[in-house]
Amino acid sequence: MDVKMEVKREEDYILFSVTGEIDLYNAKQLKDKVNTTTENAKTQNLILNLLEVDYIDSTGLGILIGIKRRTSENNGKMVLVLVSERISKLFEITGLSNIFVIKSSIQEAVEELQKQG
Amino acid sequence: MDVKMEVKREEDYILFSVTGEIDLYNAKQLKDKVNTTTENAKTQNLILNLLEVDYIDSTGLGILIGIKRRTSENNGKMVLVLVSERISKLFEITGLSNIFVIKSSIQEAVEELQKQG
Amino acid sequence: MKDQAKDSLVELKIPNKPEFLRVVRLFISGYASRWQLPVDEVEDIKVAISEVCNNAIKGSDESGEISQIKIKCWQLEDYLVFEIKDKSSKNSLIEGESEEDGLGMLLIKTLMDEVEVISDVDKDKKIIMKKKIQPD
Amino acid sequence: MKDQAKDSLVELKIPNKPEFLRVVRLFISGYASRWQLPVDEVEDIKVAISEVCNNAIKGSDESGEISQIKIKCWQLEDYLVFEIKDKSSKNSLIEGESEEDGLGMLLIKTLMDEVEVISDVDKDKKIIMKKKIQPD
Ligand SMILES: Nc1ncnc2c1ncn2[C@@H]1O[C@H](COP(=O)(O)OP(=O)(O)O)[C@@H](O)[C@H]1O
Ligand SMILES: Nc1ncnc2c1ncn2[C@@H]1O[C@H](COP(=O)(O)OP(=O)(O)O)[C@@H](O)[C@H]1O
Repeated sequence: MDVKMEVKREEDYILFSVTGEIDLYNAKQLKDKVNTTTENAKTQNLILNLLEVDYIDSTGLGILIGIKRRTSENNGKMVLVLVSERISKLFEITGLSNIFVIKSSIQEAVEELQKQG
Repeated sequence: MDVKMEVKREEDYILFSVTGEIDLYNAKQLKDKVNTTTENAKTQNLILNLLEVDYIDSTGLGILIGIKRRTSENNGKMVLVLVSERISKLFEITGLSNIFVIKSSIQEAVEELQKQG
Repeated sequence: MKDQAKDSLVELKIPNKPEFLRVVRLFISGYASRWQLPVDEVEDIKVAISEVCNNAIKGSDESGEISQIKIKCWQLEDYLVFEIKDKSSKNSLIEGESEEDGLGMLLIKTLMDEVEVISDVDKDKKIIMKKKIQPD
Repeated sequence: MKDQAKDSLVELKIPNKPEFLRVVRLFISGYASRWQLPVDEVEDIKVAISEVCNNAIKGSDESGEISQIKIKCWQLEDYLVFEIKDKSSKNSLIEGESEEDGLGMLLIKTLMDEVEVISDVDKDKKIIMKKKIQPD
């Protein structure tokens, strides 16, 4: 699949960094990877670093919604890291920019999680 | 056209730097630009910097041959600057690597011209 | 077909399988670049067409039988026109049930200047979308 | 057509004009990436197919009439097969007179594992090229 995801487990959050294109072909694999990783993890706080994502379709947006829903059910917090105007435009069009907490750097995302502590 | 060419006139050579893809669609425009630039120029020594060329087809190779021929007729020297394995492979397959003087940096190309001086 | 359309008509046929979505995306970048469109507009077209293909692929899964998605692109005065045909999808190329489908439709309608769905039950499902470009 | 070929069959039709060569190149990148081919092999295929298209376009110029170049790609066991058809070109899709044409042919034959020209005077000119890939 033309997408890569790296996982970094920290004390109070798990960082998923995605690179490439998220589409109907590989969205489900990403979702499964996130779910299995967070399953019985100490922390349910997630940071999804989308800085290197250059394409996302409705299935990709759909899995982000699913992951957010699951995180909330597990009393975790989720922050997206995103700067690309291209991708932000898709969040705005679909209204998802109001649903997700979006920061422009991993550092800011970490601070956001600590704030909500 | 999806190719760009910058020209730099120096005392004893003219430097053409090409960026992008050279194909049947834009090869002729490139050739015309080189010919008009060198027409009544003081020096007929040329450096063709192909470092940023990521695709070239037979028409592109053809114009390089034409430019070389014309330069020799005008008692000028021509040096190509090329490092991409991809493009070099095409020169090797077509045997053109033996016809052209090819260097891996502009600096080396300049020294080559001074050597032949 | 008018001449202008004829000498800009390009057609792509892919199996209705997700691994060919990338071919569609790269194909669209190549096609749209023919008209020196700003990158953002090329991306709009890419997303809209991919979403229609998504629907065609998702709609066809059950039948399991491989059918083709046909994409035609041409220029008509100030517009690039994209026609997408698919046989197998039960639902129309644009309606859908799931939340995702809703997102897809929203993207299609927002990113394209005109969207027209022509789907009759038995024959092909067809959607025609237009994107305004400066005259070439 | 065998199943394996059917669910890998992709077709691209472009007008025989040079500004569409870029669409072909991007299309090929997208298609070949489906099989996780190393970049160098994708580039080989791109060059070979573009050279055949060059010949089709150059061969057709005189007539001035727009015709289509049809490119079909599919998988057959360990090979990707590429079939290129063009109506208008006088000379065959692979022979050519000029020095450039010579370079083109040399590239096609070197970069592809198998090259077969099937051109009968009146009907389409057709060339079939194969590139070996590890079984998927
Ligand atoms: N084969 C092609 N036919 C027509 N236009 C093309 C082709 N390839 C690229 N272009 C478009 O030409 C435009 C100009 O390309 P660019 O590399 O920016 O050079 P320039 O802007 O100097 O023409 C780009 O927007 C590109 O999309
Ligand atoms: N839609 C697709 N279907 C199948 N393979 C694809 C698709 N898109 C990309 N690929 C190929 O998958 C290969 C792997 O992509 P890559 O980004 O390297 O991730 P990974 O190597 O981890 O699978 C790449 O060579 C790419 O060409």
